[in-house]
Amino acid sequence: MDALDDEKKNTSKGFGILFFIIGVIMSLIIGWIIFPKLLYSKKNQPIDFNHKLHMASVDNGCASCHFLRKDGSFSGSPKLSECIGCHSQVQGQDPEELKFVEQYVSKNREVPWLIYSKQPACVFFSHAAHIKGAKMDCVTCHGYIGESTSLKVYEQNRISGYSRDIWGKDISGILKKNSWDSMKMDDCAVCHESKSNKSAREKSVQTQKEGCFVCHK
Amino acid sequence: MKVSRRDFLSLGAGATIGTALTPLPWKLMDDVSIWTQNWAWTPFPEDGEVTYVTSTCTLCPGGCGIMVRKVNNRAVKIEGLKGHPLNQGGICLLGLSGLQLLYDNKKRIKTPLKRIGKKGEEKFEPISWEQAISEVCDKLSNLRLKGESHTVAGIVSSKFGVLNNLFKRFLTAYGSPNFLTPQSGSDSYSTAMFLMQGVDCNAGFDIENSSFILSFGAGLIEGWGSPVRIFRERTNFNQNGGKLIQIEPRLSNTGAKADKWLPLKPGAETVLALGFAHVIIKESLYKKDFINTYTQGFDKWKQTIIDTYTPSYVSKITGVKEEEIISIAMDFAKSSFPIAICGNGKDRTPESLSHSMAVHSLNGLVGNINRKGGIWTVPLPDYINWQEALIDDIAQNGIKKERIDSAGTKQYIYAKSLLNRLPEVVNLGKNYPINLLFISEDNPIYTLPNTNDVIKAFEKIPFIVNFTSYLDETSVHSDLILPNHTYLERYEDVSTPPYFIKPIISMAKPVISPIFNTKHTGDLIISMAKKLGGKISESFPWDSYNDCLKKTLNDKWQMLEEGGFWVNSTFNPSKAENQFKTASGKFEFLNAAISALSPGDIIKPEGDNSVFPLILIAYDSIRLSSGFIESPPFLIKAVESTILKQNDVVVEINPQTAKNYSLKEGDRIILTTPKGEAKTKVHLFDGIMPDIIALPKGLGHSNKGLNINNLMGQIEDPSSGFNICSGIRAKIAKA
Amino acid sequence: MDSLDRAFIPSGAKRCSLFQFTSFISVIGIVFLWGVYAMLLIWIKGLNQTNMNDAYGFALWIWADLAVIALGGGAFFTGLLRYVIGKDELKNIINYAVIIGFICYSSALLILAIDIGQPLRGWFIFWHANVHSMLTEVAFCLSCYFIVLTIEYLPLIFENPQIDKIPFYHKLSHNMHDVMAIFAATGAFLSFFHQGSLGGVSGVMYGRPFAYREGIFIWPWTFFLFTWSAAACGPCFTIALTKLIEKITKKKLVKDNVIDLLAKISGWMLASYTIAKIIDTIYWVYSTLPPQGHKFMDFYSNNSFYGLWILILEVVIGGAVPAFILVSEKLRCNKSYLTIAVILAIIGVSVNRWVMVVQALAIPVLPFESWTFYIPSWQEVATTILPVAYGVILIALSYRYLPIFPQEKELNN
Amino acid sequence: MFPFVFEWVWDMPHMVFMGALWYALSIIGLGMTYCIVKSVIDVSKKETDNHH
Amino acid sequence: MSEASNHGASKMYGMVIDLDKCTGCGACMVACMAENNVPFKEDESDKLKSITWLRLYKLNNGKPFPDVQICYLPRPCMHCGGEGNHGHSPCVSVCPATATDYDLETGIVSQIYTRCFGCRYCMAACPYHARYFNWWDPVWPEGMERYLNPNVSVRMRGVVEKCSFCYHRYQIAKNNAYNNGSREVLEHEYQTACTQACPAGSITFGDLNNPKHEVYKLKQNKNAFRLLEKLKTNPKVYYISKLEWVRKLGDNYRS
Repeated sequence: MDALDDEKKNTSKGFGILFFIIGVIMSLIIGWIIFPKLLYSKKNQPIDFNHKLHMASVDNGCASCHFLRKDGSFSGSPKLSECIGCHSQVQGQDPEELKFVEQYVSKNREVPWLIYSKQPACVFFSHAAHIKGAKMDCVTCHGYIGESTSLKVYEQNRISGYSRDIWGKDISGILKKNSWDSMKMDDCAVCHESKSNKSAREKSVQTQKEGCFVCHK
Repeated sequence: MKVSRRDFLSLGAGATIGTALTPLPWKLMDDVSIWTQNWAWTPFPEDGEVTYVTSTCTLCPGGCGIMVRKVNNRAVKIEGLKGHPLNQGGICLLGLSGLQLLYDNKKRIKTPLKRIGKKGEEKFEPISWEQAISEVCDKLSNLRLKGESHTVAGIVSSKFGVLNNLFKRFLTAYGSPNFLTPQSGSDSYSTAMFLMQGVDCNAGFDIENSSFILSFGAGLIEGWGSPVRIFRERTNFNQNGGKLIQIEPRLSNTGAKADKWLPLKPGAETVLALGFAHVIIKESLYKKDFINTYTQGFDKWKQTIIDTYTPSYVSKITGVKEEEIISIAMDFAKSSFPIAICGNGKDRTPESLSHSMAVHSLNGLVGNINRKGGIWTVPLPDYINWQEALIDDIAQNGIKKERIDSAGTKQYIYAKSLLNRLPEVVNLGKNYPINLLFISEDNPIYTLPNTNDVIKAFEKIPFIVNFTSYLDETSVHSDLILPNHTYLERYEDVSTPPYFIKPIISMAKPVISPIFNTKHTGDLIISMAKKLGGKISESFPWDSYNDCLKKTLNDKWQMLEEGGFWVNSTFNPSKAENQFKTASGKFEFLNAAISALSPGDIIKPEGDNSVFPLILIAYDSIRLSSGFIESPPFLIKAVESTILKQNDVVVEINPQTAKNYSLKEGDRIILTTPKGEAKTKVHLFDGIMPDIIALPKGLGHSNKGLNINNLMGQIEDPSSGFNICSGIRAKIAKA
Repeated sequence: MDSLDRAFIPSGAKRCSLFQFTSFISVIGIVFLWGVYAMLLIWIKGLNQTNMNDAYGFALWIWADLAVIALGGGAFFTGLLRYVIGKDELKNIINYAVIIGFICYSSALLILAIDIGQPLRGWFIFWHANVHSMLTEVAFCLSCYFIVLTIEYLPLIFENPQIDKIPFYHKLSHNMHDVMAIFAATGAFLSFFHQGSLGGVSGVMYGRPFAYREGIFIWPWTFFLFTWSAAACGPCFTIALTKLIEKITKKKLVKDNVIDLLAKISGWMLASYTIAKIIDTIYWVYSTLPPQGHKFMDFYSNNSFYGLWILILEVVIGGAVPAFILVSEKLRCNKSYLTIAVILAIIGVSVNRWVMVVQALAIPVLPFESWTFYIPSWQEVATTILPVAYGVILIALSYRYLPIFPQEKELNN
Repeated sequence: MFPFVFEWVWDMPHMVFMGALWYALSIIGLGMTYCIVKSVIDVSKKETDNHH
Repeated sequence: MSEASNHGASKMYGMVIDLDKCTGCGACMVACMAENNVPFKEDESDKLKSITWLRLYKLNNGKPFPDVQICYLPRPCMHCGGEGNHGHSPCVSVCPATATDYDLETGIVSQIYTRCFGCRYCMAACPYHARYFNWWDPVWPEGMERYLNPNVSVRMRGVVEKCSFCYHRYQIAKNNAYNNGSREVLEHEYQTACTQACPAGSITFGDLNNPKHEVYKLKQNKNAFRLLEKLKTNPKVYYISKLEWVRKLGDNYRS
């Protein structure tokens, strides 16, 4: 047995490195290409909503439908009651609208929109503080959704349940071109650090940044 | 080419290094930890628009205003209604837990149920509303045809309110006198006031403005009266420098918060009250101008007091030291606005008439009646002004019959209803049998003493129809369960709660639409009446309960619908002289009616004291709901571990007594009374008199602890017929 | 099979038969599997499987953790003496000390992984580290030192006759030996800090007057006392286990002079530690406690279990007595006395860890609370025994297949 | 643990603590790298020796 | 640890609980549980494993019948500021994963459940037993998950939780303040659930640094004390009792 081993050692000497390289390449392919594909499930929105079309017909931009309620809380995606004003009957030729009227309006069912920017239950996010307090634009965090004519596919992490837009398109979690490419805690921290943001004073004893309870609940 | 083990090793090494250079392990590690933050089996409540609905809590007679926070269509939290005259934004723990009663899929009854198993077996089949109603109506019609309409009885939780009056009206129009309601301490107090002041009224206590409270066991912060209001007023009373003396065998929370806790032997309250009266008269500390001008029968009464209730005698009977009797009596009489209050914890059980009257005489002695800081006569609710029910011949025959409980007969002249007598009457087959029993929002199998007898009686009644939202002790013994909406899903009027000083009506409103296939009991009564036809139907000229409620409340409807309550805030008791409607027009310490009552100074607990050397008393705790509503999980969670340990109830015992039995904290014992036996543990407590042991009321549902009614019997007050039992003889042995 | 087994046994070493060996391993293996079962239960169902509660957040496991780390202190201290200070004789016991250390530290890590409520988030302690927390320091130093121990253990594995045949491992083993002093020094540094920070864990809890100690800079006195006691008692554990394995194998494996040297050093360490501990206690009683509104006897009365006896057991019986024996040359040369001394020292340090962790939590701080007592659940016991079984198996395997004791051949021929 | 993590602060405790940690880790890492690299070189040297 | 030089000027939320008013009814406990999604199990009689952010203690003067006296003491998290109010509370600095923190703007000790990995060091360090561990999965009986409050996240098994002074109400109040263009949260806008519910009005909540707030005045009451003051935890919950034995007991003053 020992002798056998020694023999092999000599004959397969050159292959050792080859196998090593094969191992590296295989795992790189799995890790960088196959794994991300497997990790996310893809879902289409129940209705392919055309933001651009609607933007043209409202006066108040995004806030026409995604508004702050009286108590300052954010209304999120519109409820059926807000759409029904125009869409109680089919308006045009669009099959998506037809679907909306037939399946939701006439059955009085709320549309189960998939929220790209849905934060987990542990997060408190004040739209009022950002829109009114910091006078920020919707685009800064949400990008140019308002100019889209079609809703992109909703991708969901199969393990964590997060929308892919939270962690970011980039699987390494490092590359970020636009401010809206990801919405992790670190992305919030870009502003919520004492140095770059005056209103975010050193409130946390531990991190000398904004306190935990500012964004956590 | 042969692949060797080494090559595999190389491949593995390469793969390991390669994998470390990809996001795979790191992202997985991160995602898995995020997974632990969002476990699917941990519920994450949906967010949405927040709205508030104002309503009234009807979980106890207190009638507090509540504000229910909703998120979209979910009720999320109950809070006290700010500005409500009773609770001023405060709320008790039962009120706070209401949503656990609303959203209890397990205990709530989701659809009409018909019994298919044996009684108590919890075997039911769901039936349709049509079937349910026609089954009841068929039974009712048959009984009427046989001329047995009086053998129908109805138990409802209270005599006030539109629903309960609809019930009463239904029974009357149908032809039964047997409208039964449970009694409470306020009934004894009202009766005492009726006898002494001649007014049929509610008693009101202006606690906040009084200066000295002499409480004979009233659980001011155990849930007595309208609990939150009393809590708040006690605080203000305390802050104003008021002095509270709590007289009871066991140190309750009220006792703990009192300026003095005065332990006395159970059943000796009347004697002690009269002992105080003795001192006040002897020391000439009574309000002479009031006595001289506004009272009658004082001299004769005084003589008995002076002769009999000397401090030494009273001390012997009550166990209270003579000097304490004297000093407390003097402090009481010297105080500017002293009130004497009798009670029994939450006051769900009445006191004897002699007790109530003895205590009320103390109030008479100090003349603290119908003025600030005193006892007020508050008018009974008067907003239900329906035309008399139409009575046909059969009904006429029926309602002429003697009530099954004999209330209002010569023997029980002052009683309007004696629900406590029902089990005995049924078991002994006295009067006549009950063929059909309605129960609405009550749980007599749980709340009446001597549970075994109650169950026996209920098993004898051939048909029980229960209007309730919950599967409880009584509903499992019912033949037909007609699920009512819960209080958060329905309209209901709530009239002046016990001991409040101003007439008030509050309104419970549907906070959310009914979540199960339930119907308002009021609607059912109306539809049953319609179905029975004839004069019965004509007696109910309303489309629905809501219609009836609206028409009844008339001009107050809108105010109640919007604001949640109506209060006569300017109400003040008129000058005392106008308030006494006795024959003499005065406050009567003694009159013919009073003299005719059988005396009952000392209440002896049931049982032979050679066999049962101890006395078991039942106590109330604000942390437990002891009425028909079962304590929801939050309440059970809030109960101390010295009261409930796992599923065992813990009995409180004085360390000295425990020593006699060589018992240590937590020891298991067997507790026996003439009525039953139970296994419990002991808790050594210095706040209880030696030779007395105590168990809480309100446990025993869902196998949590023990229903003390299993061990308790009844003591009938000879004067009123009320069950005035608050203790029973007992013995214990190490288990 | 037998021939294969023999090929792996170091040359010249006599070992029991494979059957005997596998039978032994199987018996221990059952205990091991029992522990693994309990561990899985805890991981799947959560910490409700234990008898810990909100008063006893730290219990048997944390004690076991602290105790095994203290006892595993033999590895760092022997390493320090051997590689840094240059006590060359100790090379004859250092291998065994390293294995014991490796077992203790891997056990500690395993117990920690069972002990935390969210094992899958355990890495947060590194990633989101709070550098002010003693536990962070513990986690970092513990993990790093575990790496060091692995590095120290590896060359030993490479010395297995079969692995040694592969040139790469042969070389690697050789090269690692060359730089071992650096690793050992790093290890000593790390170990010093985490032994200390384990002491710091209880010492910094200023809300717990029983555990709290003053100190210098950020380190409470317990920081130094823990390191000191680990350095003193760790070698005792090494000696005890050496005696035990000699007893089991019925062979002499380490020369007396080596043991004697280690015992002597331990003795002096233990003696000085005991004095320091006594001073610390006195200082605590007279200076730290009174301003906090406490009296010494508050912690030793009003309960049915923790009395003064435990302090006497720790300081006198588990400290002064073994220190005296070990310091005295005459006594420590007597085999029975030596055995008694090392066992007492082990008990002493274990009791110390128990007191600082579990007793500290049993004592009510709010005057209206009462003492709390706790009895571990079988799952806790099983998972605490698990490392013992694991250690026995690893020692058995190592002893059988690796040349742990350099003097074995010499002493048994 | 790393300067880009939210909890990181550029202050003394972090410098000292993390400094020591990274210092120890680098010693361990460098030491092991040295050993492995040297062993690889040693082995290939020996093997080359063998072949020639 | 940063030097909190500006903490003196910022808010410092705290509570004053008047024990003479407190009746021990437990409404505060339940209000807290209802507001903060505190779970419950079948058996909650083992109080060492029962989560109640605010716990009611029953104190007694230790005397025998009939001289025994009882006083109830509600105990939320004390939100200790530590010596000098620099945020060196017993629990904050010990947390290895920075899951608990001291906020210098409000003086509130936060607990982030998703960060916590359940080492329980903070529980060992807290002398008040104000911290609770989720030994079990939080599971509500079927149907009851419908009453859960979306403003407070539900805690998963294996993490520590504690009273947050209903911080989510501050978040909501602040959000509303932003919406209205104003920036100050008024005293009545931010009140804890227990304060709101207390039928006896014994709990007062507000900014201890703000002379306009009720608590500022109340904490100066001559009968005011804090639990275990001698340990220098610097709690933000004050108690008032006219009973000397209660004050002694609370302050760990053993004569």
